Amino acid sequence: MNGGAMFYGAAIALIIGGIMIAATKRNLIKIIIGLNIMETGVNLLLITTGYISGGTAPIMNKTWTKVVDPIPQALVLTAIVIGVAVTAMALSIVVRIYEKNNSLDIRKIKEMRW
Amino acid sequence: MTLFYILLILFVGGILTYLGAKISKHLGHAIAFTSSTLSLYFHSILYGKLYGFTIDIGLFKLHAVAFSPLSWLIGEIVVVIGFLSILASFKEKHSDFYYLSVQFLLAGMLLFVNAYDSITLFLSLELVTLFSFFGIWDGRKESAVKYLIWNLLGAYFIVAAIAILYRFTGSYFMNEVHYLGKAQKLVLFLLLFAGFAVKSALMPFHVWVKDAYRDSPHSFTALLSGAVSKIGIFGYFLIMFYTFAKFFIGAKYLQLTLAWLGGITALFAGIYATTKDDSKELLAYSSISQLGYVVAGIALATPLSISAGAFQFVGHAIFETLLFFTIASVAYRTGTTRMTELGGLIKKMPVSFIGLLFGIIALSGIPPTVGFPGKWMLYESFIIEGRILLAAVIFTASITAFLYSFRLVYSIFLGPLPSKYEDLKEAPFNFTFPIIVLLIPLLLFGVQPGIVLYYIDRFLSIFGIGKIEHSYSYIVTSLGKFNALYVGIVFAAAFVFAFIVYLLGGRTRKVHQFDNFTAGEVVDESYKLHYVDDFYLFLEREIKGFLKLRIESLYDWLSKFVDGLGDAVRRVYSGSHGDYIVYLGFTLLLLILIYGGKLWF
Amino acid sequence: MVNPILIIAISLFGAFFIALISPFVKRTGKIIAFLTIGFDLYIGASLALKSLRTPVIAYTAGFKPPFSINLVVEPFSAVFLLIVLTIGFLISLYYLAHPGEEPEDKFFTLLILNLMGASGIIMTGDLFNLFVFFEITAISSYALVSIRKQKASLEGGIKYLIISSIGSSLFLVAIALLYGQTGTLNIADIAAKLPFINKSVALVAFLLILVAFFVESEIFPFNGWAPDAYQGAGEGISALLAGVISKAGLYALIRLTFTLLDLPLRSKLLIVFGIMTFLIAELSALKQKRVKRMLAYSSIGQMGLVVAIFGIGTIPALKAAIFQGVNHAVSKVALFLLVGMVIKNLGIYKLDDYKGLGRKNPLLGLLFSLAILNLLGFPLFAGFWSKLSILLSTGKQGLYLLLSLILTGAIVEVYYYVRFMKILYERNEEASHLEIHLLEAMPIIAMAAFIIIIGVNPGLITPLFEKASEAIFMKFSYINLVIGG
Amino acid sequence: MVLKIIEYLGIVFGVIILGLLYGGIARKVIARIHRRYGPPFYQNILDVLKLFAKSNEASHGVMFNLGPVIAFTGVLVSLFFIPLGSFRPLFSFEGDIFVVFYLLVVAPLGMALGAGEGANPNATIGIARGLTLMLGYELVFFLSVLAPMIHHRTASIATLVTVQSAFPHWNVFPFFISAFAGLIALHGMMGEKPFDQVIAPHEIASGPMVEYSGKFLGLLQLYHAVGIIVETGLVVDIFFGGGNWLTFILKTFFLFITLVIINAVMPRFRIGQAVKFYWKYPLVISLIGLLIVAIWR
Repeated sequence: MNGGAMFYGAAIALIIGGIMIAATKRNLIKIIIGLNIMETGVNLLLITTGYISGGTAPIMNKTWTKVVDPIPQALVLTAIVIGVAVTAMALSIVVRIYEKNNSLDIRKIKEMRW
Repeated sequence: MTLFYILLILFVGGILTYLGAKISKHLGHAIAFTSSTLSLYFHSILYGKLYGFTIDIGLFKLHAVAFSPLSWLIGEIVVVIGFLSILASFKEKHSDFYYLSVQFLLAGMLLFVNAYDSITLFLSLELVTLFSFFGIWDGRKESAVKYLIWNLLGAYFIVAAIAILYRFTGSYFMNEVHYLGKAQKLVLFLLLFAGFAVKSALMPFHVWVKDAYRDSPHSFTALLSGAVSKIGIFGYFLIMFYTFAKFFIGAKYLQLTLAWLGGITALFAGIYATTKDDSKELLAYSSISQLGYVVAGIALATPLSISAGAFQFVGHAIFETLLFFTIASVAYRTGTTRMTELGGLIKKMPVSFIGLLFGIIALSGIPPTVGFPGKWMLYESFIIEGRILLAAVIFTASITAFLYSFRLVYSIFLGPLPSKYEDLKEAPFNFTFPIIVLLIPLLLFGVQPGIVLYYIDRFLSIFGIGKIEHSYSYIVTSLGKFNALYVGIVFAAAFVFAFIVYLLGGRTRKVHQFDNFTAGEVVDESYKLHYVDDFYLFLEREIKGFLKLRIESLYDWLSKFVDGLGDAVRRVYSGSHGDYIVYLGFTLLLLILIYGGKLWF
Repeated sequence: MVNPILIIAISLFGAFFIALISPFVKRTGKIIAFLTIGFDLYIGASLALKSLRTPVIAYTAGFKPPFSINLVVEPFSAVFLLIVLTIGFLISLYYLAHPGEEPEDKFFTLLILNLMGASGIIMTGDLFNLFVFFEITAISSYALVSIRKQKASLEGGIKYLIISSIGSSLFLVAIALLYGQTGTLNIADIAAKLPFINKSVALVAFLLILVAFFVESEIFPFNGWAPDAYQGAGEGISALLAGVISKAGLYALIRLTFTLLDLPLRSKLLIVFGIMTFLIAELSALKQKRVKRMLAYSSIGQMGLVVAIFGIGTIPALKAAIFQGVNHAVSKVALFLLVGMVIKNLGIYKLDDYKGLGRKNPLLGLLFSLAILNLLGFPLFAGFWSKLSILLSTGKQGLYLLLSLILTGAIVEVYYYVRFMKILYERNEEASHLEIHLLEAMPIIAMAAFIIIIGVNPGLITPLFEKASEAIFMKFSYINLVIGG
Repeated sequence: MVLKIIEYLGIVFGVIILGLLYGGIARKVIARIHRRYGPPFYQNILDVLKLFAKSNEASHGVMFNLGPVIAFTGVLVSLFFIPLGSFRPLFSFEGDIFVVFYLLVVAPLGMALGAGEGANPNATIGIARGLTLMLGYELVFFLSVLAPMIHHRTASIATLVTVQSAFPHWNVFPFFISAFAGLIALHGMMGEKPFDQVIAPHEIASGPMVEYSGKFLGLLQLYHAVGIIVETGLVVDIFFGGGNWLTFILKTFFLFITLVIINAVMPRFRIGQAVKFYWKYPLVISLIGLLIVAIWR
């Protein structure tokens, strides 16, 4: 197989932890950090799927015998970029919220409900 | 294809009326008049023919065939009443859209009575619902909404049945139910029956009627009661003697249950009608009650009782429409339909009075009017079948008809004339014309019931139910005989005799309405001489407990419950992102556990 | 040769062209957006027409699938492409006369990107590519929702962002799992290899995908963001949410659950969650006091209904669901645009403030009524046929409970919409007169015309749905199409 | 034809005279029970003649005038459809008991319409009471009449009369329970005490008749007179075997006098009480009667 259970475990832990942070924290920045942690977990999971224990970087040279799958790495690169974009978007919204409310507490922006 | 062209005339006429009315009110009226006259003419010449059409709209094929003799009969009722209603409505104030909806409604009803497949049936049913909704909408919107909700409920029963029927038969035609189990047939039948029961206002689906009839435009109420309610009755005929004919003819207990439902409707609605202060509410309940007879008759499913039901519904179409037209003319002149505010109008509006008088005579089923033969056959068939209690219930219901119909004629036309109506004139021709026109069949079918019965015979023979013994003027059953012509002649002779006796007496003088016996008091306007409020108070007092028991309270509770449910349910959206994430996470975990659990353990 | 890539290329070009010239030429965004989306629509329509005869596949980087990213337009995606682009086009038409959200140029850039993302979701044949387009759509819609500097917009935007990014992460997890099993990202390829995928991985991936796109297609209980986003966003954006973004999410949901992971539990889950959404949303709409929020709940409810019907999974049901999806898109977009016109003129949000508006402004009232009656499924309107098809297909499968629940929800829906109509037509002397720009009303009039034409002759459009439903029903034809030929 | 018409006219006159005499005798009987002297038994005939001779009487309008005429028409029509014993079925074969039931309503309706236009609340209250009372007795009467009808499987009164032509075959013997209920109903139908709420002279000043005088009242008297024969005749035909002209008259007379005697010694129910009374006892009795028939068959 191409990866240890440790990586999978860590990835899942990161994902669940991130979601829990996002769910429980009240500070918007912390929520976004939670989302980022979750993204990191997902990325780790992606990488793990293509990882072969002891493999080298997928560079085409003469010595390649045991390389990791390159596609997940490409995917992760894209995912990281997307994650950054989402974070940027989130932060810009948060900035505006802060301008409006003078607070980062998400409980204070619970006007719309029911 | 004539039927198709009639529908086309009505649809195009409706749109043109709407557009024409934008230019000038009179142009709109002219177009509406033309299209309704044309549809009346073209439909009338279809008499005795087999007609229909099929059009392919891609998704479905729509078939309309006059497969039942009743199709033409009800269609004719529809176009006649539609024509009269449109004629009368010219004098009333309506939005431009009203004429469109009336013409579309007529088209929908014509399509319904000729619908040969369930898609056309449902389509036309929804058309009828929608455009009668718009007709009532022109009066008062709350009632229109109530009407719509109830009738959609009915339509949904029907569409559910259609969908299930389709599942089992694989066909959209209404005539194929052979290989269904008894229970399935029963359920489907009851679904369809409930759907049509809403349309024909059978209890317990009658609660929309009061509001809808009271608040719809007055000339439209005539159409609603006279024609739209017939849609439900036609539906009963359709399912009882066509789609589920074999099943229904054999299902004695079902027949009895439905007949009892009709009987109870007739009785309860009759009692409620006596307690109403508004003439249109009263007539609404009377309409429910009269249609109860129809249901009781056709549900019993003997040739005689079916004829009774069919005759009664023809009669109902005539006299109930007549009554609503007279109320329309009164309301047109006085601006109110509340009986407590009216009185003494006989002196001002004699034609309307005659209309109402004959209307109530027919309504209470007094011979020789169109109201009697149906009731007579109903009693005979009940007794022959041994349904004595049912006969008793129907009989009691018909006594309540005397009660409320007298209240109607008295409160509006008799009694003292309020001074504010001193300058009143008879309603314009647009109202009196329908009244006079409807008086003709009212009396003609009363003395010659055979005219209608021969038509019903064709229905009975085509659907293989049997036949009854009758001629143009008499009907014979195993119990007895009713010769309408003789009754009519004796009536006329007796009246002449009584009138001669009357002429033998001395001359009389006309006195003022306050010149009457008041035990010495000198009365004027300030005395309340018009006994109209709480007309049957002593009766109401005796049946207080019964009157309190209303199905409406159940429905109110139900609607409140749904409202509260809505309020409770929306609190799920708490507005907190944390909750939403928790919903998401927990549902995901739950799903994984449930389905993973199946896989892993 | 029309190439699906053109849609993406043109959109990107248009979007960045706006950004490029906006410092120099002000207020051209809406025109460029209109032209770009119009061109997209032209290409999309010709693609769709072509795909009805022979499906169109475009390869990138010169490799055949599964080794490269490919764009596939076959009847099912063609229908969704048409919906999305037509609605997008109409919205951009609407914005020609309607002021766009400030800053306008960025707004229109985002609008084009959003549509590009949505069309990408619909056309792509690659799982990760789908994720990318999905994120493009999502990020642009976060921005579009919160572009108004109002509390409500920001609140809606941030909630949408949080929930939706969790959803997309779940989707990415699913991609990772599937890739780990199959070593490929091509949808058709994975679908072909489904029998060889570990059962538990397939299950988990399936559930993750389901949840991820339930979030996007507003299915309860994953739709907490939806009412707030609808309410907070500008009216055109609400229309976009109802007509484009949720439809793209729906497409992905259906494509991935029908073609990619065709698990038997799909049917039950879609039906249960769909009908639950339908009922809960309709009930929630019952007590709303704000028009947009009411429409939002109704939109959610309709999405639930469509998903439930998709869940039945027979060809008639699929056809009915697509039809209903189209009707919902048309009606709801028309309603949101109308509300936008009212808000632009009068600045009113509450249901009660609409008193008498329809009576005073006949055109507005007429269009409102048409859209509502279509949505409620009355005859002479297209909605009648779709609702009838839904009921017939439900009955045909013997799902009586579903049938009765649909009818129950429909009654509730009728009630609150007719109440809204009643308010519109109530007698009110103080009702204001609206200045309706004809260009602004044009898209709505077009939709009304569509509603009535299809209502009178549904045969004009149903063959399209027929083909689409057959295409999605037979997943092997898709697999063969992409990797077989 | 002419002969036939003359014959019918003769019957009508005979019944009118007979009815008026019955009414007069009733007044005499009541007076004697009340320990009064009372008017002569032909007083009613004199009254009618006097009333018709009066002129310049108050009229409130067309319907007011026509009301008594319709009322009289109504009873006359019913008269023609009820066999006067086996004496003359007249048109009885042309319309059975259900026709008669409805024809019987015409007369009260006419009176009600006429009284209505009189614009006197007393009259209307009387009518409202009458109609309410109808809700009580009509059903009882209907149910009790059903018993012999169902047994003999006919609704034709003339046929009923023929099947019980001999003395011991009177329907009253097998159906005595139904007949009893029917008699109570008849009592209400005739408006005798305790069911005279319609007229109630001391409360509502003769009710519907309050505005009427002169020939109108005369017509109403005639209506009442014929009504006595019609209503009692109906019961006699159904339960007491009809009979030839003499026995028919005797039977109706004794039936009527019995009712009058009860009337003479009774107070008056409140209208609510009266209706409730009908719904309680006679209804149950008539139902029991029907049940017996059902079991017997």
